[in-house]
Amino acid sequence: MARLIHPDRALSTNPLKVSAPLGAAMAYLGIEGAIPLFHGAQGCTAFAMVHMVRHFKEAIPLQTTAMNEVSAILGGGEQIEEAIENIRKRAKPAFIGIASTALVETRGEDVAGELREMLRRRTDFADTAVVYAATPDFAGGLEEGWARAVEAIIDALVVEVPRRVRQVNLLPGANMTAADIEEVAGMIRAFGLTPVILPDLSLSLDGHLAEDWRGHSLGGTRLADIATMGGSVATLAIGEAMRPAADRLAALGVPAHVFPSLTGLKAVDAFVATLMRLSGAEVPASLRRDRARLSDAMLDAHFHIGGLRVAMGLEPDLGFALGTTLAAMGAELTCVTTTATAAAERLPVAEVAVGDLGDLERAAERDGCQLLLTHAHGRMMAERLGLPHVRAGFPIFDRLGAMDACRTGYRGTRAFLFEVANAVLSHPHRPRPEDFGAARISPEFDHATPPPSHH
Amino acid sequence: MARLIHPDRALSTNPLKVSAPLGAAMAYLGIEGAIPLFHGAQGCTAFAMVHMVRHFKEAIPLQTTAMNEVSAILGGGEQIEEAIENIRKRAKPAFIGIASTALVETRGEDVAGELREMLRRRTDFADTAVVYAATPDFAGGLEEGWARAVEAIIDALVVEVPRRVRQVNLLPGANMTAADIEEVAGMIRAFGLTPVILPDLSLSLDGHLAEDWRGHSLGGTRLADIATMGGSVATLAIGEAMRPAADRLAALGVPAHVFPSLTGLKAVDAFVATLMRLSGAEVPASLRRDRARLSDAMLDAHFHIGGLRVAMGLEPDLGFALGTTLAAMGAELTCVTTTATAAAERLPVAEVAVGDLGDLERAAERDGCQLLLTHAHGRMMAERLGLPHVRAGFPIFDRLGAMDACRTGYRGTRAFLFEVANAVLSHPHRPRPEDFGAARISPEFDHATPPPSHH
Amino acid sequence: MSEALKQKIQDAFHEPGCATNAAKPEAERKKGCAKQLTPGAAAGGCAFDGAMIALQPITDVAHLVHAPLACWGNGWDNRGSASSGSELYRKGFTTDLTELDIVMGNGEKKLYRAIREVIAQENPAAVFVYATCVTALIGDDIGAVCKAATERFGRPVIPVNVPGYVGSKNLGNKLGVDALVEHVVGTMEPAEPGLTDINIIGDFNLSGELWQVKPLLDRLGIRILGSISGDARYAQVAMMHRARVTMLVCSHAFMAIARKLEERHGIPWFEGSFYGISDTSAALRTLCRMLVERGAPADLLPRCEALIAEEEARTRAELAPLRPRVGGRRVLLYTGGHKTWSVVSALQELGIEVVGTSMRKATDGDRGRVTEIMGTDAHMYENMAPAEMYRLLREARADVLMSGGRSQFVALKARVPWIDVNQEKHEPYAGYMGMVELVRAIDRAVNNPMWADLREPAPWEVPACEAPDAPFVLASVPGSKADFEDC
Amino acid sequence: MSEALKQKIQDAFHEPGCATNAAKPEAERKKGCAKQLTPGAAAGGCAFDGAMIALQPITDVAHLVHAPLACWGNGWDNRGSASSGSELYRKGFTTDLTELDIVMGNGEKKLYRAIREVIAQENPAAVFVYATCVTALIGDDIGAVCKAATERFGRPVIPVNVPGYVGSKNLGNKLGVDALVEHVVGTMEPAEPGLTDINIIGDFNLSGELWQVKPLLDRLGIRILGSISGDARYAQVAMMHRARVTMLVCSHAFMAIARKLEERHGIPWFEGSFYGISDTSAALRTLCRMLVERGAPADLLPRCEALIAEEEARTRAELAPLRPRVGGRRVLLYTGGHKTWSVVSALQELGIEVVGTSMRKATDGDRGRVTEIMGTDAHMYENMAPAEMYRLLREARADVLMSGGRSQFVALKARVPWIDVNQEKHEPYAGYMGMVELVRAIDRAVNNPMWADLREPAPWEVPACEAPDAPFVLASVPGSKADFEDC
Repeated sequence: MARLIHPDRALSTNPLKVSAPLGAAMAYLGIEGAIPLFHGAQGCTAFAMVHMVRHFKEAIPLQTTAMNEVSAILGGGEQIEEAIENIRKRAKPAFIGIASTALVETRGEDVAGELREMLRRRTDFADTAVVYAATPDFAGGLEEGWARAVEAIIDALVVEVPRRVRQVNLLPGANMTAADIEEVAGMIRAFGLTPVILPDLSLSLDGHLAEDWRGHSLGGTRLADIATMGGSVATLAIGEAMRPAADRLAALGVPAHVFPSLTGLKAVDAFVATLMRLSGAEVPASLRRDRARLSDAMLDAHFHIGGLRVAMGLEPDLGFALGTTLAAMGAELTCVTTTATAAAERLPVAEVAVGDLGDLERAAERDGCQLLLTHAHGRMMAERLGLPHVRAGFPIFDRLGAMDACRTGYRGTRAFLFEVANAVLSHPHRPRPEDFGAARISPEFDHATPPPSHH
Repeated sequence: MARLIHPDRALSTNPLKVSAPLGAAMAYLGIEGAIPLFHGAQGCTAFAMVHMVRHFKEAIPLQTTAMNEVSAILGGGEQIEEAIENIRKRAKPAFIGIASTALVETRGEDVAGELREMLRRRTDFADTAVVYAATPDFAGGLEEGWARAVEAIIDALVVEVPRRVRQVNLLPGANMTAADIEEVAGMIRAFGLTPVILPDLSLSLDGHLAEDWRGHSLGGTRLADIATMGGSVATLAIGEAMRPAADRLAALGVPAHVFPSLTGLKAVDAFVATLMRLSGAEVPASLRRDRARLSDAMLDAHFHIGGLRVAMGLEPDLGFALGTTLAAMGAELTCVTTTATAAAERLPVAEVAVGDLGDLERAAERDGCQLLLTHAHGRMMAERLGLPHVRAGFPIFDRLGAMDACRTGYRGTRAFLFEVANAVLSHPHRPRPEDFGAARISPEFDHATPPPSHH
Repeated sequence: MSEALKQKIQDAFHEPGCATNAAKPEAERKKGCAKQLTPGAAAGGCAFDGAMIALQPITDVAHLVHAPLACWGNGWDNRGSASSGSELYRKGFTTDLTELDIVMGNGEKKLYRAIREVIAQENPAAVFVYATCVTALIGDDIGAVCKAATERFGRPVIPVNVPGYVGSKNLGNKLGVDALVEHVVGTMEPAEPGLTDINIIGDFNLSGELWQVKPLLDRLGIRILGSISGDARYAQVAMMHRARVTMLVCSHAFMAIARKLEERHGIPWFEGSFYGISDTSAALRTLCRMLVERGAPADLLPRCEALIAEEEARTRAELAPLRPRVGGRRVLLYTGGHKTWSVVSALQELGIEVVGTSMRKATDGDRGRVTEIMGTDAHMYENMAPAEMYRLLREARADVLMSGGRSQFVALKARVPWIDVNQEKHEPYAGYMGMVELVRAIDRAVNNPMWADLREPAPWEVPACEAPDAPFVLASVPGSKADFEDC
Repeated sequence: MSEALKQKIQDAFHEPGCATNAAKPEAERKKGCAKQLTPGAAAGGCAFDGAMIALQPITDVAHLVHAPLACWGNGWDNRGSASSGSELYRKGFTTDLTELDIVMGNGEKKLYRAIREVIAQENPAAVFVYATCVTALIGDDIGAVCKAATERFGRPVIPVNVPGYVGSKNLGNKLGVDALVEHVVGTMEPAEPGLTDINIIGDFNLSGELWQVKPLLDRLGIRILGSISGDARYAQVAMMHRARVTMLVCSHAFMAIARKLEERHGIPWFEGSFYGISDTSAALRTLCRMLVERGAPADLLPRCEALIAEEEARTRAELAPLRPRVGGRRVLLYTGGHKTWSVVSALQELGIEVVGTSMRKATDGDRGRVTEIMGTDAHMYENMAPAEMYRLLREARADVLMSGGRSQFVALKARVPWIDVNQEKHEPYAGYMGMVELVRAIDRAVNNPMWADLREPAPWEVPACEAPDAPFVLASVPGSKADFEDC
């Protein structure tokens, strides 16, 4: 149980947190035919869009209600209606997901109520599902915004249906990549179960070249499948942040299983045990082999990770997944996270600062950390401190393939351990006499003959 | 068509090549229950074993006939017999693969003949398959030694059998990792075909923790399966070096398909086209998606790889696979390879030196190369020239997970392109005024106020 | 919104010298430059974004954003302005207002503390404080806080009042620069002002573009004294009033400051560009002429001509071998302002065909230049919807798209080469040497063998029938506003 | 094999001072140290390997291997001897003989050319030429080639004749050192020989171990003049004959050179170790005593005692907090020679239980020390077959294995911590500070939470019944020769 520290300062230096609306937009993008819509000033959308484009290396269809000086004062209901109208006209989306911003939440409008009323009136909007999540920037970060969006989708679109044999709901956390989701879905399918994945970035933001140009998300969870989630035999939610969403499905009669992490031997074991119980099926041979390979990887990697002092700056659920994995290998963590959640309190360390990269940089220097685990913004800090930097979380804008990094399941854990060990190995320590306080050898002994002229 | 250059020098600086017997031993280790046996002085075995242990991070059951001053002069037939006897006693292997070394080949013994005679005599050895390949260190490298061993296995163990519907032979090249083999086998299976993989390191040297200790390989191709290879509907050989082995199976009536590479869009397309023809099956949706993702990865990666000057030091087949892939993305190669083979002549470059890392270092400096692509021994050169270093081939002793690197198929190509692009990105160029010949800004403008004392 | 801010916004848009405004019909001109944003069809940054773009390149300043997290948490560390000195401008500082801060009305107090902390922590030359939507909405008086902090901490603390909802990036540019005029310019004096000291305003030194030009100035003995550009120090802003000439690089947003420097301090100014061979030469000529007019030694002119002759000759020699590799290629240009024609002429000189050039943010003068250079106005177009652009490119009616980052994926997804010629680009294309780099980039892009592979069908696809190309007339393409906002 | 080489091998093994040999019964002793290798059950390096291990740490020499590729292609760049100067020794040089070279009899000519090329290319202090199996078999006279090259190129070119088939690593150590005695020692003179100059022979400076000790020598004013150790320069080999005392670190293979230095130059020598607290102190004491006996100032002795007292106290203080973390742990030690007991005593001092220590390469004296330290001989064993060791460890009869790299995977695969205490290790454990590092390594290894996770059953496994531990008596384990050859 970690003690959460709130640094006593007014200044935030080098933000670690990513805003909640962005998290909501990302979740919405995991729905097929979606366009996320920020209810705020157009800058909120522009910053978030650039942020996502740099991470995903994809065009991101994100729109804005474009609040102006008038609507900022008088309210933005009309802006939403006009936005939906324009979006429908231009891109024919099946789904519009609205996320509010600090601007409208500070005003305290009843956007949800206005929206309901408007949708009742605008029957011509009926063939586009519209969902609204309240995600003020001043509360929570990426993981919370993502979770609020998923809850909003469930509230709006999941209905009671008859039981569907062998169907399970999978609610991936905000920081799961396309590769993570594929890995988990593969494990579920290997037990003969059929997952409905909400949301599913592994189909929409996995980086694929399509045959045409659309103004909305290309792939993702189908609305028809979302409607059936109330009939699933279980919900598997990944990350504490997804617990409220799982609870909503539980209210519809679907038992909730929340896995705080799917990284690390014990965490995956727990997941597999659940799949065994849910399916009653034999454990596939490939999974047994994957576990044997992870076990071996732990042996090889522990020489490099045991005792390693890691500076970790991640959102709570991702931090919990990767942090517990490293701690279980004997690493010593110095942690900063973004929000004071249950996952943050369970980080395997005495003290966790809820802060920014500035806090992490000071702490890493204090603790003599040897490796940095955070998103791409940490690169300047890594350079200043001379640390190897393993990139995790959002954003990762200075590398390609952020969505291809699998750190989930037995295989993903193996890859992650190798990744960390290799980052250590990529900064080899070359011993010098000075390191031990030894004087240099007399230059008298050095070879000084000029090179031969003949040959 | 590349011109092969043989540098005019007597001195080899920083060897690039790995010896042929080691390649043979590695191939033998892909057979279940195997112990490879070097016919030579015990040092040959010790060096090769340490080399493999450092790469695979596994215990390597490699044995030696331990030639001594007497047998070096008089011949080592008895040494082999004694070695087999001792190995059988201690480890009960199903298979012993013998590879000769320079020492015995320089003597010019008829080892194969002696061995045949001895095995006829020693009927008590009958339950261990014994195979012999001539692999003098002074001819060929890792790929050739591997190929000779596979040929020897086919010669000794494949028999004529009835056609086996939907079974294909897969002959992976020496430089394919466990992940590569899994990827290719997965593609074959996706078309409803059943591969017999010879040899199969993906089962024996994939790094897994077993439940007990054996003195021989843990996993690999089963001898019973090898016996059926004559009944397959086709042989898929990966790399030019595997052509003779494929031809031997062709002599048994199995049509040979030799793929010089399985890396790069066009190379994988050709392989998929063959699988389509062989199977008559629909192309699986996952493969279509993988191709769309590779296409997108090419778009993202070409900004970093287009025009990139790459110094490549690899064995011919691996060099062909990775070199053609990079050249197809607009990279400019500076190539050194180990042996003068058909694949070496087809490298996408005007001139290829058959040489060592010393040659590559000089050429890379001359050509202003920006990235190094070679095995782990290149690390000192990379450091001297300040280049990012992508490790490929054997050995990779300073990183973990060498067998997990997949550079094969659509997915492996995507990963490889990202790996190269990310290596470039990990050495960001920071522009300075001096780079452009600009004078520094006057220090007069610099902020020099001392930090405030109060706060 | 306070009345003061409203007035400031009005003023910002009543920019008599503004070329964009001048290019508009009389009726529209009265509305100022403020573009009405369309909900659900808007793109581009807000006023805060614009102010930050303009001011963040000042390197030794702590840029402190008074806002909840998103404004700067999603925005910091995303531009490539290079510095040869302090790296302070790359750090992200914000008050990260929480719900509690807002409910309790703690905004101003927290800001004051944050200013104190950032001065103690970073010892900046100055602190620029940016107010955004929420802090404006809750009525924080950042002007008062900055004033108090300046007095208390003995360090300039400059308020930049730019809530996002007041308008676009362009407006923010203007408001940001206004803050400098109001609070910074004229507050420091150079040790030895010279007759060849100049101001450069509005070049962001992306990937070092300013340094591609600086050697030319160095050789002519011209010193960049004042600067609101990349690699600028705070002192260079404070000393602008002592320069002899101001060069305004490619940005109408900065016109106000140039004009005020002229009005208040008699410094003449001109708009110029270092993009392309002819523009670079023209800018150098104008600079020297204006400096001589203000008293610099007359030999500056012949020295300038000699330099231009030498550099142009060398550049053309370097370009010669590249010509056959790029000649005949068809470029679709999607940029704005003066680049619409300056790049066209540079490309035509290389035998590259420009199949279209967008006329966004272009003046009548710009239009005239394009018509003159291309011999027709058939290749001019306004905005283009992504789907349209995709279709054009997919049908291979252009060999390469040159544009800003927003249309990047339209080209790539259409399997067509793309070259970044706007703010996010990673290579410097300024001055003579930059032109050579640009042509190399075009060569690398269009001649990459990857395109042929990508355009071939998958093994499971029947090759598509190839229809003959329809003639490419851009005028027939319906435009759509606000799909991109690149410049 | 030439008669000369045969004689050299015989001589190498008739080492009167060799402790291993002295420990053997009379009958065996006559055979010398040459171990008969068993085909199919052998392990370990050949003579060439041994020579390279001994000589490669000399940093400014070009080590040129005259052989087909495998000898050095598979062997170069695999050791961790650290250098504070030249990196030349890390480069791999070989003549890479091809089939054609062998058939055409071009070996000697190619070697001569290669020597010329390596001198021109690298400007080495000297070239060491190693002959191996094939070049010996085809009869290349490397002695003659080296002689001619030395004369022609004016650079020492030293022949090291070590075909792999003549025997083991140990023999190669000896042959390598013999080459130094024959060709190098005594060929250069120090500028100012001093009364506290010493030779150190046989420490490989792995990960900087020699530098963990050197500060102690520095403080006592003792200079390492001569060296066949890690970080040695060629000149330090050539000047060995001027040292006052030779310390031989943990290697019987190097005894010949120590003895010859004594015979020819009157330099007394002793065997010592810097491994463990007591050994380190003992080595320092002996060094100082012997130096004083040879004329060094007498105050060296009290200064040495003061240093030892200070260092031991500090080390014990540093170890104190680690004791509870490692105390009571059961170590299986699988090493050789003096480490069999010096490590035991060091570990026991920390409350660590040594459940077994191998007696390979141990003398009667070593055995006596073990019995004395442990109070019984029940914990001594010879070799152990991997399968046996695996079984023991899997049954958790020891908490950690300390050994060399070859048995690494036996421990790991048995889910038991392993600590490298031999040549391939990545951390330096020498001297006082090294002892603290070692205990930290033990702490890190045994207390890693990973082990508990790894030993738990998979979700699909019924937990195995836990049988009560049988008492662990090593004597009952059948030994098997030649499974490992670690030292």
